[in-house]
Amino acid sequence: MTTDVFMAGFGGQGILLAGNLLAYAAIEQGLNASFFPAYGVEKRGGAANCTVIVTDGDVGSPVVGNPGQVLLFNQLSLDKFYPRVRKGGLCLINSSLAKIPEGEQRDDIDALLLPATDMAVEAGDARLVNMVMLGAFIARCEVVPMTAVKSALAGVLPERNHRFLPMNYAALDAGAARA
Amino acid sequence: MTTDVFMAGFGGQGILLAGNLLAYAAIEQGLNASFFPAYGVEKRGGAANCTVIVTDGDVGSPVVGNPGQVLLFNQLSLDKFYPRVRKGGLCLINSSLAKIPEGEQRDDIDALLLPATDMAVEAGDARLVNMVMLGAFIARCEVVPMTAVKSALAGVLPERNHRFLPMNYAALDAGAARA
Amino acid sequence: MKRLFVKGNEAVAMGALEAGCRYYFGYPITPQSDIPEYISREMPKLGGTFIQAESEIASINMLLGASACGVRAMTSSSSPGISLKQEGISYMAGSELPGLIVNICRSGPGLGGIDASQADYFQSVKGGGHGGYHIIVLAPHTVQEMYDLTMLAFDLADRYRMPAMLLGDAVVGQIKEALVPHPYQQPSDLPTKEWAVSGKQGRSDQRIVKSLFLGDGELEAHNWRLHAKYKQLQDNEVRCETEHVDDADLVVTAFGSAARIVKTAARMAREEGLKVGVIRPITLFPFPIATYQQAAQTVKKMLCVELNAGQMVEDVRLAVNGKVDVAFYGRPPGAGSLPTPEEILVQIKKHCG
Amino acid sequence: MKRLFVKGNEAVAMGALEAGCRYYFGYPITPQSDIPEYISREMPKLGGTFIQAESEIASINMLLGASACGVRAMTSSSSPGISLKQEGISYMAGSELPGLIVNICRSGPGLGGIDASQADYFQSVKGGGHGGYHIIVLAPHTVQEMYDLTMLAFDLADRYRMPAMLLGDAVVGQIKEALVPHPYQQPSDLPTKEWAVSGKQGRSDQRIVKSLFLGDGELEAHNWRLHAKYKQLQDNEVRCETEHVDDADLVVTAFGSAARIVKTAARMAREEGLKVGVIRPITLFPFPIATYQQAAQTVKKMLCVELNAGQMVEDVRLAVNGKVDVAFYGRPPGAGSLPTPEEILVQIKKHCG
Amino acid sequence: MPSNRIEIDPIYCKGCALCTIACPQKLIEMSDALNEQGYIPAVISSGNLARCTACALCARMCPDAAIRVFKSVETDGGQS
Amino acid sequence: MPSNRIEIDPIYCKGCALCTIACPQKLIEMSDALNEQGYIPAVISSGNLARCTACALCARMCPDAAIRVFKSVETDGGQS
Amino acid sequence: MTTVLKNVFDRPVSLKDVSTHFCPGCQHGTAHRLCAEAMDSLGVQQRAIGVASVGCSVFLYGYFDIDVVEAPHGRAPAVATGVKRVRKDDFVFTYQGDGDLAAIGTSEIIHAANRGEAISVIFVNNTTYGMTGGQMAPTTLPQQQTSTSPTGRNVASDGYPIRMAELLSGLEGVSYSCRVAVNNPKNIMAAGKAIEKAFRCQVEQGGFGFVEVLTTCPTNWGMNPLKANNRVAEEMIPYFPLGVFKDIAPMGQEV
Amino acid sequence: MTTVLKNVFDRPVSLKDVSTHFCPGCQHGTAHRLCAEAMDSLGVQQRAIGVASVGCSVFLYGYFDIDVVEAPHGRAPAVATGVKRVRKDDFVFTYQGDGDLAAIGTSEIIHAANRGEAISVIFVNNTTYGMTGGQMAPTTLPQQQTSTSPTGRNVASDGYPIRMAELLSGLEGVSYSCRVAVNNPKNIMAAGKAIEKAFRCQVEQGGFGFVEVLTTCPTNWGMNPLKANNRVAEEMIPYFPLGVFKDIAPMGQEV
Ligand SMILES: Cc1ncc(C[n+]2csc(CCOP(=O)(O)OP(=O)(O)O)c2C)c(N)n1
Ligand SMILES: Cc1ncc(C[n+]2csc(CCOP(=O)(O)OP(=O)(O)O)c2C)c(N)n1
Ligand code: SF4
Ligand code: SF4
Ligand code: SF4
Ligand code: SF4
Ligand code: SF4
Ligand code: SF4
Ligand SMILES: [Mg+2]
Ligand SMILES: [Mg+2]
Repeated sequence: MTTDVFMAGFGGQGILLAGNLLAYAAIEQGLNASFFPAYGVEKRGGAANCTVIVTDGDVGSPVVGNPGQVLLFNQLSLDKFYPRVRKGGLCLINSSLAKIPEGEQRDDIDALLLPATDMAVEAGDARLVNMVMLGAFIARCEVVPMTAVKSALAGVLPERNHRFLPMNYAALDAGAARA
Repeated sequence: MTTDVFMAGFGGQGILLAGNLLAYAAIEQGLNASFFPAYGVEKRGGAANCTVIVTDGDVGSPVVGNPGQVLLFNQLSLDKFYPRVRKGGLCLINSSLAKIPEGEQRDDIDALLLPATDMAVEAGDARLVNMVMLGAFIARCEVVPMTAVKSALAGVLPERNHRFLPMNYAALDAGAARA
Repeated sequence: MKRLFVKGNEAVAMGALEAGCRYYFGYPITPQSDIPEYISREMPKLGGTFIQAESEIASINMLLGASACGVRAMTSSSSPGISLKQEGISYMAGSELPGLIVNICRSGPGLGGIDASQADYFQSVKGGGHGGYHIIVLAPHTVQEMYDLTMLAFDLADRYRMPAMLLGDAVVGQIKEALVPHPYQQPSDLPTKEWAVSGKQGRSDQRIVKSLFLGDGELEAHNWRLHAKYKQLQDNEVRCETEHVDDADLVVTAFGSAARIVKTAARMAREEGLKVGVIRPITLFPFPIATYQQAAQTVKKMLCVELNAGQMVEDVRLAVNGKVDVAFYGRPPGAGSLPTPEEILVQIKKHCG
Repeated sequence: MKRLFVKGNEAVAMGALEAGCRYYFGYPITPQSDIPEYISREMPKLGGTFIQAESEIASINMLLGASACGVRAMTSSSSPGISLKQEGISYMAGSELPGLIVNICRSGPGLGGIDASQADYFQSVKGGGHGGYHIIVLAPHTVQEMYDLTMLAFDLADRYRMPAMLLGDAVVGQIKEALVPHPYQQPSDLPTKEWAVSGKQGRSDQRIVKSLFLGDGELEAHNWRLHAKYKQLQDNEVRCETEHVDDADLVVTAFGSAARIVKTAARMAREEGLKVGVIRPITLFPFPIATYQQAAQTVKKMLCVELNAGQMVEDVRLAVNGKVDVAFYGRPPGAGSLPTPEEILVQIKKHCG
Repeated sequence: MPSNRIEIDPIYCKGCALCTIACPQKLIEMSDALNEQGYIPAVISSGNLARCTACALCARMCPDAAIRVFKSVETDGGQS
Repeated sequence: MPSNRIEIDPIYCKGCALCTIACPQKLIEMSDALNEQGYIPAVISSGNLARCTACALCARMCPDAAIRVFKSVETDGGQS
Repeated sequence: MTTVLKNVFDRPVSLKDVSTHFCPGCQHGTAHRLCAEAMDSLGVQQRAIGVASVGCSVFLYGYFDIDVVEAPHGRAPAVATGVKRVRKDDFVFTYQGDGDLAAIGTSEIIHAANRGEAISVIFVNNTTYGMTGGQMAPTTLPQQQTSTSPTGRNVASDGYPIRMAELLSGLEGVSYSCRVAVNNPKNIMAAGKAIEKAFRCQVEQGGFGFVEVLTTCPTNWGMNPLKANNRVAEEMIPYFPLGVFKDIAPMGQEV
Repeated sequence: MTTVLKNVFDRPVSLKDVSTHFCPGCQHGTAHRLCAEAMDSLGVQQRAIGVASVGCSVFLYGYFDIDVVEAPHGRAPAVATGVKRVRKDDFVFTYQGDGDLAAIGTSEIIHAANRGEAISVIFVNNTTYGMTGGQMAPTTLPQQQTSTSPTGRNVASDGYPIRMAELLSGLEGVSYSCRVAVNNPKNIMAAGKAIEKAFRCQVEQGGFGFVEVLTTCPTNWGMNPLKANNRVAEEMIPYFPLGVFKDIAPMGQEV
């Protein structure tokens, strides 16, 4: 079984951290996984996206043309990548910042809109949007258990930031609750 | 008709000047000719040799494995190149500095021994050895007329050295006289 | 061994340190700067030397100097920096010096961009520097191979006394995936480095590391000696992965990152019932000529896929020598130009049809 | 026109000045130093600029700067120096800049020696620098061609807006023979250089000479544009000399100095009644593929001769694609390793047998 | 008489706050909301504007040339 | 008592004449015949040798390390 | 008598009306503006040719409204030499970072300076390789932590930071060499004058002018812009003193 | 009492018993001998590694009886850095011509010096590219005619000759930098001392030492050896003053 997850937004939304975390959690679970980032020249503000492949076999291509699982964090990403979601695939949309243009609604995919940025602000910081989205995704598509994600988070965050763990857990749960 | 001439000796014997001169004279005569020098790393003292091709057609290869006309100025050159003279070819040897080793005499070529360095000293300077050898060669193998060589010499020597022309002419003639 | 989650570039650094490399000389350039950054952190702990040189040219020449002393040493860079090293690489090849050169290839020509590229294939395998030499070229396609082939590169370089290049790209350099690190096992039959300079130490003979050969016929003989090693490499050191070639109608071939995409596409094709096999050269020099020749006996066609406008395809064509058609699909690299498996699948179908 | 007696290297310099080149940037290296020496004497008389740069790298980048201004400019060097220019050449290719680069090739690898060599063939035609570009490569085999092809190189470089290389060697560089200089005729249809920087001078648009392309798909598109030019070159600019190919059993092929030796050997063979033809590529890039393909229809075998261990032979094999066997004879260059016509004749007989 | 004025262009301002330390009168403050570019821009209150000397030190300090400065000058309408 | 001595090694001497200007006593001269290497070597006459102070300036000046210098010293035969 | 609002400070004409990609507080922006102001003031925009280097300032053409040639990393002075020898009457300048000029491009800057090329060089010293992620530069201060000197620059094996403005002033070909900072309005005004002087030195006398500008790289220093700006005065200027190290007429010219 | 002949001057042990390829009167030979003498005197021959450069001195290994690595043109300081970092206890020196060190190798010498590498550099300045046939070098004197400056070096476009010993002495990493000549016995003795001092500075203190040796190139100057030797005092020393420009303990060391 191979799950390919594509996430896109702008730098600062924590896209790369979320992708990293997902792949790491999968590996800790004994699965194979790859995390492949892509970002613009500008260090901040530019577009950021990444592809995570989780599989019990060989990872193979680190990129996919039509990913089965797509997390879109802002309008620009939605405009560019919504049409590329694989038929029958899942698409999570941060409705705080993005909406599907009139008449472009797809009914061949499973789309979940959630106001992730608003939820993140509610959870304490707009930058938690990545955790909200990831939480919802994990709830929808159990590629790895939520517990694995949470324990992986402690592994990827440097010790000095562990005080932020509870906020992140809460955001993950908030996302999951809305999935 | 193609004549290929190979000259070898050590730096300072004027090998390159002689080759240059011969090729230039041929070109002035309306023939085609190439002059291809080869010398060791050391600027002075090392081995020096050159190949001159004179032809009424295309020059073609600037090097020949078994040249038809060979001028050998010292022992080292003789040892190395005497065996390579083409069957039926002509070989001029500066017997002041080189002799054919016992038993290596070839009777399939036309060999001319002349004490060119001694003759050069006689003509005023050991360095005239190149003119002595060239003179003898021209006399033997009329690839270009002697007059052409002489007028070419004025062309290759820088103006300030024209006072040496008579000495050079004399050496050419001395060589020719012994051919 | 625990599986770690590691970036490709870091796996190179880890592999190098594990293989006993204690000298690194480099100059920053995207997308490989993780390598010097990792090594600058870890090398001092091992008592080794990390020098951030003033340039790529200085780096390759420091490598030349260190390698001349017989130690394992390396440099890493990316395309423009590798171009600058060409004279130094030629000198190392001419001086028969081992040493690892890592090229995490990015898009060009010129300043180009920082995206993954395989456009330095020719430069790597044909000798981008002057004088008609070759170096060993290994092409990892996973993080695990970034680690493993780094070690292998040191062994091959030492065995054949010539530089080895690890040719990656921004994809295998930047990707993170599982790595099972394992202890380096030095082959027991590696030759000792009797040629390395060390101060005469009482020896009667001098040791001289050089590439200048001026005596009559010396340089030619030296070159034939080098070429004899290339032949040995071809005989003994070819490494290549194949998948389902036996019953294949079409063989798709690719190296490095492109091979990952191709393998996925080939699996998609198999799922659709197409008889597709894959050949993935792991050693680009020596090139797996025999594998292609053998496949050419049975397959109907080959398709070479590269992240460039067509380079390795020439070596594939030379290998099969007209026996089968070798089609090419590739895109010059740059932002947004990485082909997807779906895209390759379309090509596969075209050539299976 | 009077026939002069001129050294090959000087013919390059003469041709360049005649073709209107007024900017030279170079660094001394044997066996090409006659070129800068000649130009340092003659250029000032023409009001041009001769700079002896601090290095080959500075030279190629000065050339880049001058060419960016739209003038005819050049650099010259020999193998190790050309290796150092690879990054700059890649930048010029990427920036679509014309400009002449002369390589009077010497033997390598490394410091090697100063004798004639053709071991930089791959570097020249496959793109020795990074990023998968090509440059125009012309291979003169006589002093006259050193002059003529220098002029042609400037024209082609300007027409296709890409660097051109004159690839000679120590034989054609050091040989003296007849040269009939003739006035340069600029082709009337050369494009004007609307892209050259000049200060805006009131223009509303900026002129930017660069090779960086970061937008999505931009660099790929740029590369395809470059490749479209390579295709145009292949269609329009191939130059090649053939001798007696029509009735030949064996075609011997070689470029530059090696072709002179080959031509003499082929004549010797013809004299002995052997049906031998010659193909001599004058443009190495674009390579005369069609000529070989056509010859492959009629000849029984081909023999490629090079002053190296086998490089152009790959392009010949790729051209004939297995249609006929292509044998190789060559010797890595160095002191005393220049093959003779007699030596080639032996090979010819072997392959005619 | 209108007071001097500075204009902080939100297109350019990246919220580095360097202008705030450059102003000898300490008239410039940072906003408390993100702007469209995702930065917290510098702002000047109209109260503070009234005290602006148009010395342009803020503008010179700004790395993004985001500030224009206008000085109120008396001119003889008829002449120039 | 034997005089000091210098030896000019014909293997090394290239006839540059620099030693001739280095010798404070002007004892060294150039030969008038080519040697085997094709150079005109430096020579010292036995007459001049007798005046040699073994100062070794000639030897230091020689770019080809062609000169060895020996100084006549008194030693107590029995000891070393 | 009426009162009007006179625009006493605006963006220079030679600078395009676009936002830069520089990080907040990055003083590449300041250096850019000062160059543009100097071109405006000398009236050379229409005959200016900029030579961009590789570093965070690689997008020169995006910000200056002038013709631009992009040089390979470190080679801007050689490229500018080629440009200037052709376009003798144009105004030619390079804009280079400290990695670009003081590391890989050492040879090119020294020899262009030594030849006394009639070009101007703006050298932006932020003690790090900004564009590639903050590696150690030849100008990185002793003990400064960077991504390739994680425990701080170790002078025993990495050497001391190079003072380029002083080094170049030892070359005969240099007409003007100075170091400025842009960390407060006073220094910025002095920096603007210095840049204008270097430019003028080319335009009026055909001289080689060099201005080293100390700037911040908040991102790679891991500091906010204000802290980064403070570091300039606290750590950089003490090691890299501001001042004019050379100011003479070009070689062979009468003053 | 007996009188015996004591050998008071002989070829140094580190110098091989072979004739060199140098032209008559070429002072590469002198510089070679002085290096060999210094190695003998410090007793480091058995742990010496020489780094040869490309130029007339490329055959270093042919003349010194020590281990040798051949560097590409100009890169000897980088090669020596690699060697020395591995062989910390060995004695490592480069021997470079003025084309090699002051032109193509500018960057490598400056940065090796700046890092304070524990190596010694012998810099043989003969104001020309000897090996390649006498082209103009960065050290060619104003008006000097060479094969690429046929009407004499034109300082207006070629710049002034670079004074490397002075330039390098401005770098923190340099412990010892001086210029010597070998045009008379007195200078030769001083030169020998300077070379020994530079070597000792490495061996005893781990310092970077630099000795610029002014030498003749009779062949490419078109002069006989005596005339060439005179030129050193008459033309070279006035432009390239002899002297010690720096003499300190290595960075971070107590004297
Ligand atoms: C030949 C080459 N080597 C390395 C690089 C990678 N590179 C790009 S910019 C840069 C250094 C940037 O630092 P600096 O010059 O100080 O400029 P800054 O970004 O700090 O302004 C480097 C090493 C390159 N593009 N080309
Ligand atoms: C990359 C490269 N460029 C150029 C050369 C040619 N070359 C050989 S030696 C030399 C210069 C020699 O001059 P110098 O360093 O002054 O030494 P000298 O011979 O005068 O002692 C040059 C340019 C080369 N071998 N390699
Ligand atoms: S112009 Fe002067 S007073 Fe006004 S806001 Fe700016 S710095 Fe303050
Ligand atoms: S200095 Fe400029 S960019 Fe920074 S906050 Fe002030 S106005 Fe904004
Ligand atoms: S040792 Fe002194 S005195 Fe004797 S020959 Fe030599 S220089 Fe003259
Ligand atoms: S100095 Fe030496 S080489 Fe020169 S002439 Fe005297 S002994 Fe001979
Ligand atoms: S990385 Fe540093 S130098 Fe580059 S734009 Fe950002 S702050 Fe400026
Ligand atoms: S060419 Fe000059 S430097 Fe070279 S050996 Fe001869 S005299 Fe010495
Ligand atoms: Mg910087
Ligand atoms: Mg020199």
